[in-house]
Amino acid sequence: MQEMMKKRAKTLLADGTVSRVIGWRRGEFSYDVTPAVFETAEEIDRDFVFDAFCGANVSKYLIRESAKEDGRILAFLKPCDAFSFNQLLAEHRVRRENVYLIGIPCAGKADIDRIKKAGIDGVTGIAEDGEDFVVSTVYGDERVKQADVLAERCLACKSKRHPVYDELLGEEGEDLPDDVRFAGVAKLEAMTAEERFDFWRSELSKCIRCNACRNVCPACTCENCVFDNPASGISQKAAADPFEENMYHIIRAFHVAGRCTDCGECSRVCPEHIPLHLLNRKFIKDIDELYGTYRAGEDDGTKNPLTSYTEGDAEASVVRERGRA
Amino acid sequence: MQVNENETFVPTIVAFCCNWCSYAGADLSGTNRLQYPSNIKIIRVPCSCRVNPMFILRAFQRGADGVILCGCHPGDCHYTTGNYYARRRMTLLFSMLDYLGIERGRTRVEWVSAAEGQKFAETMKSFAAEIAALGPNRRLEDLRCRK
Amino acid sequence: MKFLKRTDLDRFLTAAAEHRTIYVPVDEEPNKSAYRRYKPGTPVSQGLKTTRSAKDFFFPQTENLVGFRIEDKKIKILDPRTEHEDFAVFGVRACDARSFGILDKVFLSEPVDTYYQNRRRHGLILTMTCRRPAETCFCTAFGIDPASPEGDVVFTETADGWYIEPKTEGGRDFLAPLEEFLEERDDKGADEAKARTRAIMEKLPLAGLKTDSFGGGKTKELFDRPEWASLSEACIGCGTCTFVCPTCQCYDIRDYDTGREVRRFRCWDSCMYSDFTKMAGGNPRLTQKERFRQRFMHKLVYFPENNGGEFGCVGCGRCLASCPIHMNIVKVMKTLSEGQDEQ
Amino acid sequence: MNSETLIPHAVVVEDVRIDTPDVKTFRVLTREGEKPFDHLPGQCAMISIPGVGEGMFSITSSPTNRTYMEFSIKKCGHLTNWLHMLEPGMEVTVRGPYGRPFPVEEDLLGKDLLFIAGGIGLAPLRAVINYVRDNRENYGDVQIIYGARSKDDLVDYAEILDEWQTSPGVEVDLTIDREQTGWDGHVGFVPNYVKELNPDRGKTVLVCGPPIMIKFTVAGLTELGFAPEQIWTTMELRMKCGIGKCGRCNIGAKYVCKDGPVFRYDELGELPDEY
Repeated sequence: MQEMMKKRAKTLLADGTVSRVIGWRRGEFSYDVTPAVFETAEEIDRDFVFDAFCGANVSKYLIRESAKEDGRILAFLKPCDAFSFNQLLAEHRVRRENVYLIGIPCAGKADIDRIKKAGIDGVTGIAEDGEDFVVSTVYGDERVKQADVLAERCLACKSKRHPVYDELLGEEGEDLPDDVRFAGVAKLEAMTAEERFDFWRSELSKCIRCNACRNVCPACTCENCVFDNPASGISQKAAADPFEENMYHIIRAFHVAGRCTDCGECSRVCPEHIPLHLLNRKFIKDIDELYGTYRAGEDDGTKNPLTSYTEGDAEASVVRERGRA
Repeated sequence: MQVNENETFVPTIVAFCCNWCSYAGADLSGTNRLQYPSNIKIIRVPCSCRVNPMFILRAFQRGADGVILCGCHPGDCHYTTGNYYARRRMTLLFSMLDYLGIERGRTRVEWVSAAEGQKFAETMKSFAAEIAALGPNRRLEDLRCRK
Repeated sequence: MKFLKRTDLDRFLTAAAEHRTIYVPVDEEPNKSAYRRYKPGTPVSQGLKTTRSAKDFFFPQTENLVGFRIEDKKIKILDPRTEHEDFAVFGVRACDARSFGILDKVFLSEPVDTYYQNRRRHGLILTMTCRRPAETCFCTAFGIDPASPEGDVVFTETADGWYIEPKTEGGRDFLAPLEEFLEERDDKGADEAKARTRAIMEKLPLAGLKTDSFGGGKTKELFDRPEWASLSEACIGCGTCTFVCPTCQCYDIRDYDTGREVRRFRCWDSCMYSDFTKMAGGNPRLTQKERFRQRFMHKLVYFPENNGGEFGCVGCGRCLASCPIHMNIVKVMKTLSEGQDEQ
Repeated sequence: MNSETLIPHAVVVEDVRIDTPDVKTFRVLTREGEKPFDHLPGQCAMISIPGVGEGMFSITSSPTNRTYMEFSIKKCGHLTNWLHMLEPGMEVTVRGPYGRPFPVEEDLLGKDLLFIAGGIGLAPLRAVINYVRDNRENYGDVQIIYGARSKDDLVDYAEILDEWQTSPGVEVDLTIDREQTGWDGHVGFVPNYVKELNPDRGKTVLVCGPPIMIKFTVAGLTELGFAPEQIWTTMELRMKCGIGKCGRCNIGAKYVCKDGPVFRYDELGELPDEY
């Protein structure tokens, strides 16, 4: 796939269809790839990489890149990224005419933290070998099943289909059932309030308020974030009190409710490994159950659930009446 | 939260009331000399949909033990549709608070028209009793503000 | 040399905890640990590094500086400081141990930061050699020897325990009541363990990282380098690198009104944030490029310039592991050094 | 000041003077009625209103004034809006003094001095001007070129007319940006006015004002033949601690709060252009 992508990128650069390419630049130990803009075929030959570690969602960068008066930019989008892009498009945050989209298939991305969790450290390189990864380390080679170290978001993948693209490389995939995706939320819902409270307290108390989850989120695109407003009385960079941890995470998730495409970037970037997707997915699940299935980033004419209503909507008391402990 | 002389718990309750219906309803219950608990702090807002989720959280931060949002009955909004949006927002927010393990009874939405002074007083009485039974807000409080 | 058997660690720490509070790294999940207060039986992490650095012990993320209460229209000033309890941090690696020296240069230079000093005076550092350095480690680039860390007491780890060497008066006092848990062994095992660590360091992917393009007085050469634009293009402007960094020490001062009093607290800040230098009249660092450059120029040029050539990085590799987009000081150093060679 | 430098002291606002539509001068004293602390001209102090915030302001009264301390503050942001609501008798907190002062007892001794100020930029220079006037025998001729947007925006206008212009050996040249009824003085921007006045090349220059005015004025002075070593200026960047630790006010390796705010222009030339 990487070679196909490089070839196509160079062709589109050469024929002037695009002036730049956004992709991933190789790093020091194979897993530390960085999103990057390439302008020449030489750069692409030297540094362009696409492998199981290219998980970063590049759609948010397209806000900045598509605003430039510098021709079109080629972006390779995984299905996740395409949903995010489409949502940004619906919100008029990207200029479609300045972007050339190639949809690329995705079999799931590896999570280096899970590889390390499996007890593998001192990683110097990772190669794909059939169903496995062969991880070379300073302490010798290790072999691990790819499926065992996929990112959580990939194990709970919602769709292998691209809702938007100019061309596709490889086969188009299909939507996947939602039950896996909502299993984590359902498990929490089945707990008692005390258990849920303890669970979230232990998770959210790890938060260091680095704001990575907010800054990486392709739905968080406000020019000025409410948490950066000194007059709001919220310290945007200090978890000064447990209340602020709750407040930050509730409001962060709420502000993207109905717009979150569940790309999972928030959980991927969290240095403390807080399962932030469980907050976003709770909103998605509630919206689906209360207001009908809605998929942000889909072009199916459904209205954003938080900017629409029906007269027969459930009353807020539905939360009490749902009959859980 | 307050504790009175007998050390019984007197909750602090914040009621966001829309200007056109519920605030007038509260007024009416006052002019009709209907009793409702004095520990309810009413905050007048132009419309129930003015209340953003942060208002609810900030009320808890600042010492509320329960927060209730009152607005016009669905279909009667002064701005036609504001309360429909508010209903969705609050439903999702309350569900999230529940999901985080915060007691469900601490939040409520009630529709109170300008003519429903009686309903206002009764709603407040029942909400205050429910919060009193729940005890002080400990799961969504800001320790720095604890009295 | 004194030796503590692995099987005796719990008894050793339990006894030590009677004299002062002990903090140990504890696994939150495999390969992810955090410092926790030691209680008898607390399982000590075998991992290399905690996710957050150990700077929290001396420079916590938030800290009350002063309080104000308005009484009869007069401002009453409340000093919240209390004498800090005695404590010791166990299992600090060589990189973090060095970071305290770097923080000292900032906080203990005149005018002394008494909040930091108070904690520093009451804290002992029990350091441990690294048996399994990670691929992200590059402390040797900054002259740090992970087989011979600084600290009050050095624990040289072997398969069955630790050789223990007090390095300071405080370290000797700490060990005095704990002698009964230690046995005498010859130094051979310690020397072997150290040699093994050093040999691993040489094999690490970042071994040989060069610092000679950096240091005091290099502002002119490095500040206007065109590479800053491409290095910073993917930076999302979060504070992850800064908050996990053991040497980042920038802070913000804010007021919080609790309803009864105003608490003025300081909290970690990040030069990566867009409002870090924002004033009513404008912002000298308008784009992420300037903010990004500031972070690395500070560690690699400005800090050494003001502190006798010492770099403001200890090579712990935390930022390499946690950056959402995997841009980090190593890539910055390599890119700028390469560019230098070409010039 | 003691080493507990982040803990401020409460002071009483004794007097509030309205200088211009957006500048007020606040006179502060300790509760005992004394000057809060001693300082040198050009140094700053942190003023705060608890619950609102803290900010660095230059001390505009002269060190030779032993009875009170003054700050001239322009309303331009969150904290300054609040400060402008202060009334006599209210309290604020201060801590300081911070920073490197103008070298009044070193480099400036015996020199002819040229002060160039724009708008609120007069604030830090006022301390030096009055210091020099009070130690007149130690300095040569004094020339003050001061400009503002309009006549109403000239800070300390009364003091300029009544005291500075009548001082022996002090020349004051005022200018405003645009024509205004009731103004028969010079009209034009400060940098141009400086060139028109063509001051003597031997003077030592102290310049302060908005960054853009400083840049153009210094360019003009260089054109006239002034060397960067003759020019002193003050910088302003966001500050939180005031003691070189919070890490945000640096220009290159220099911290404005600690190594500045006063810089000689050739020193600034050594620093990266990030201010």
